[in-house]
Amino acid sequence: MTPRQRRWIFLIAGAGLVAFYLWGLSGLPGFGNYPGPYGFAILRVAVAQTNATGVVSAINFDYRGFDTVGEEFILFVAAAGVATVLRRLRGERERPAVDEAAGRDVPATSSAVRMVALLFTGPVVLAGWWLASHAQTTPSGGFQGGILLATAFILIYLSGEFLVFKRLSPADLTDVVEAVGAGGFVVIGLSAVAMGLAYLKNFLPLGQVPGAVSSSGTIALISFFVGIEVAAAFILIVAELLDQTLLIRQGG
Amino acid sequence: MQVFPFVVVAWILGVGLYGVVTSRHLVHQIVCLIVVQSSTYVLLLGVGYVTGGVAPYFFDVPNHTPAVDPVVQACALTDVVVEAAVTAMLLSFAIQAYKRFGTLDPQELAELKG
Amino acid sequence: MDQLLALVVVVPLLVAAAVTACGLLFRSRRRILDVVAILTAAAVAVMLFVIMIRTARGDQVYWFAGFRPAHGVSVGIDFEVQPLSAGLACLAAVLVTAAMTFSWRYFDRVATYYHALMLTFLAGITGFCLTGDLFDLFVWFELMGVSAYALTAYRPEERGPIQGALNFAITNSIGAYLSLSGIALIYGRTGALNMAQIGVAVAKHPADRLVVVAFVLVIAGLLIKSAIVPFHFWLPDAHAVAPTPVCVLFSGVMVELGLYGIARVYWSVFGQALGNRAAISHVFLGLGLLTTVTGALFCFRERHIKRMLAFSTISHAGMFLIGIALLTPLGLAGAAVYVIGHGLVKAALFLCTGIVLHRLGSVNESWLHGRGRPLRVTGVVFTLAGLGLADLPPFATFLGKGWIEASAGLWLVPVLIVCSAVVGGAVLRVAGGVFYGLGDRPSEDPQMAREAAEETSETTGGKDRTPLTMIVPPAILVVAAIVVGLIGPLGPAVQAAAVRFEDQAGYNTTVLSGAHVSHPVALFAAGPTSVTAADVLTGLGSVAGALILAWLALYWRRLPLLRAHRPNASIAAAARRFQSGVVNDYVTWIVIGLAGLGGIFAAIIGLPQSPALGSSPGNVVGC
Amino acid sequence: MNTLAVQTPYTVPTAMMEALQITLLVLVAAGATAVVLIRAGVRQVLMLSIYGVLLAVLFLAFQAPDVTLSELVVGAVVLPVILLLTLAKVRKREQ
Repeated sequence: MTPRQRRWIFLIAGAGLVAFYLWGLSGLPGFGNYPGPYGFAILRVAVAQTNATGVVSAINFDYRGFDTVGEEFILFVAAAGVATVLRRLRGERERPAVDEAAGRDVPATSSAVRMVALLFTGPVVLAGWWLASHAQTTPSGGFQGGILLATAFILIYLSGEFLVFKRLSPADLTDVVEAVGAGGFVVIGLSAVAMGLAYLKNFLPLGQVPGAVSSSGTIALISFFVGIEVAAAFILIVAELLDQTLLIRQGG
Repeated sequence: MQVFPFVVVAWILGVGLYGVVTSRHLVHQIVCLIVVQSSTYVLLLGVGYVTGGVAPYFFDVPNHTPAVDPVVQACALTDVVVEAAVTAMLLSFAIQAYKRFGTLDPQELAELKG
Repeated sequence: MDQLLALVVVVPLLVAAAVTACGLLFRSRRRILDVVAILTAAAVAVMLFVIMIRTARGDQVYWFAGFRPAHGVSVGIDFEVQPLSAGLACLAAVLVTAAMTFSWRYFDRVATYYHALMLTFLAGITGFCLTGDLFDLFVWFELMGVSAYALTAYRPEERGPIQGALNFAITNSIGAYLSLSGIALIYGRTGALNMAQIGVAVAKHPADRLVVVAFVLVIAGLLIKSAIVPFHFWLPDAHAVAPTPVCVLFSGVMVELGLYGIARVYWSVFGQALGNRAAISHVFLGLGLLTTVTGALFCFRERHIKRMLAFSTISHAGMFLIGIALLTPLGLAGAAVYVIGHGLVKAALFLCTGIVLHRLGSVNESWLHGRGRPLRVTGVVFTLAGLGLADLPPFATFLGKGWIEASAGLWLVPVLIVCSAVVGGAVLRVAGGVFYGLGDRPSEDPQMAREAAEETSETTGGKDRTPLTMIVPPAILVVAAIVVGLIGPLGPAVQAAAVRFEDQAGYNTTVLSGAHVSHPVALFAAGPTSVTAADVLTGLGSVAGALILAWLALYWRRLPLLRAHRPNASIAAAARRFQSGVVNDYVTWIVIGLAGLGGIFAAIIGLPQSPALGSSPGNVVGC
Repeated sequence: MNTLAVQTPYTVPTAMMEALQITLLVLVAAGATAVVLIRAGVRQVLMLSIYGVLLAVLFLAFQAPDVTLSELVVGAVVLPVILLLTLAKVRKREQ
């Protein structure tokens, strides 16, 4: 197909598909009329059963925790895949430092940006940490916390300190941290199996005060490991892509 | 308002697919794929919305306040992770494709590959 | 509660994480990783086999985190395991074991990630097969997909793998998002993600437009994964370039998983609600026929051996779909056994191709002509596997195909036999030409040569002999395909399992109330599974056809009638036109296919107006 | 069950909420169109970032603060950053 033909064929077929989709969508109960019962059933029991005031986290790490296991490993595989595809091949070497001085590798950053980025790094790390450890109380959790932690590293990069970035996250170590995060989640689930309970059963005693950090049994623990995994995975991905900007082919 | 959010969902899906089909640059195509996926977030959160409901957090509101469906929100979170993962992987393919082929046009990639 | 059900997914995941964590320690001691990974896959295979035997007595349900459903409402995630689902996952685990054993001497530098990716791929497959929750199905589907994309691009230093992986990832991601849209749509109506619960909820009313659209969208991703025409274009691009051990899994189980997903979703969720069985059966039979014929034609033309095997997989995917689409227990049982036989045989063919690539450095049939003579054992295994692919008794393929034909009725049988013969003929032509030097040296088709030249050896060194770790797995797989076909009580057992798979009411009861259903209701009478003389004759007929076609293909230039004829020319032009390698085209085909399928479904199911809100006729667009 | 029995600090009048949601939905639809129509390059990535923010605000109006937070970090920061890194790599070789 030539691009022209393709566009016209798509406009016809795509209109058909979208019309078909709309036809089905118009059979929904209408916006704002969610019929239940799944969500309402969980809303009724979640706070009492898990002591978590953030029901979304209770679902992610408890009711549908098994989905989250899969989700973490999707991220794990993505990091592994990026590392596999972008691994240094024969005939590629790192660009000599001389070029770096010429400002061709690391995009030149103005000092204002560097200042702002550095100033933000501390609060972002704190915020990430807080989010990862308060999954069961407020809109937060391991995923958001972890990704914010990773953002802190991106900020360090923005501040122009690429070498600091590399020192902070040597790929091998990040790999280990990531695997520990993903594996830790699995192990928490397996501990329940070892006790003769169903996989991922929340086996820790619930606290007295709903909403406190240690009040919801395994939820806080799982959220913590998810945070580690997510942060490490994203740092790994960004680091691999950054590495690429420093790579040239031999003789090229 | 009954169907409008879903019309937007279908529009985003159609526009995203249009972008994927007509794109002549892999990075552009990957961004269009992100748009296709974003239609699923809006759909998920749209079907779980309850008029007048609060967010499903009971930190500072009483326990049985009517709230929107938390399940679709958990699903949307998973979906966001999937998006990030798939995009990262596709971009690494694109970089490698550029190194091997010297172009990012899908049409030329196919011709160069033989 | 059988903890094995959770372990078969969790153990490979844990080992994948552990292997990565210990990657630093074992960098110089790769063998330790190899052994751990192979043992893990083998252990998973054994566990799944045990589960399969146990579930023969009754389905097993596992509720994660211990949340059982109350009053028909499920708040957690469940695994619902039947012999067919456990069996398919078990086949996957066996093939992963074989592929990783084969890789023992195959790659020069296996980074630690290879093992981790293979194991997450296996975990994704297992979770996909066993789950009873629609969103969980999507999660494992994505894990399987993401691992597969990474494995396809495992040799990024070459052009083919990168381009194949891009086409694969983009088309399949779109499919996954469409499936997710379908899941969200049905959730918006029923407020449930558990398959049984959705099934109960939608069956209360006759199917309306939402149910139809949700069904088409959910199976969209699965149709793309299972390479049903016209959603198949990505497959040859990806299967031809992925590392050979990975191809084993792609052709052997990944395509079949898509079909399993369609069957699962149909019989556990939408079947009762959609009704109209005859029309639905015909739609899928049509798709299956189109796929079978297209795959067979392209397969016969191909001279790049891995691409040829990829097209043969498409052709077989069509036959499996026909078996499923008959909607009879016998057809489904036939498809199940055919999948097992095909998986084992096709894996052996790919592994033998891997040996050829390792020893001779090419997969171009024309170039290889006669050069495979020193590879005697490989040649024998390849030929046997080729005969198995042409449904020679007593291979399991013969058994499964025979049941599909017995259930299909007369008008389908000739097509199935001819397609089997064409596909088998292509493989036997390769066997005869490459390993025995039969026939005339084929002329070089320049385009084929270019494609095949892309494929360079995946190994260096040690090319003067075939390592035992390479030749033993395919040999065992071929023997296994024969053994499965010889198991006496297989017929009634598989058909009983198929009856249970199709019993939606029984499935619902098992999941939602935990009761054991001892007497499933067969919607169609069970058919006879004993092998008759006529079956054997049909099987032998297709083998004979394959042999004749192979002989013709090898010697056609000596025949006066065919000398001036260039049968390849027209197909080659069509191939270049359709199989363009441009992902934009493939996505366009997906959109065309879905719009068409949607139109057909909208037309055949005479639907009453939906009782829902926001559905005045004015809102119905373009139906 | 849709009527509000309890007044909370977060209660917004339904009509106002609806107006907000419609506005945001229109913006999101326009944003998606813009992302697709702008051809590849830094501008498209910036537009994607804006689109991410729009989606995040829409999710807030859909009462999904959790998804808002994720979409904000992923859609508006992480994805644009890795896209920009890719573009940097690709453009450098083009020179």
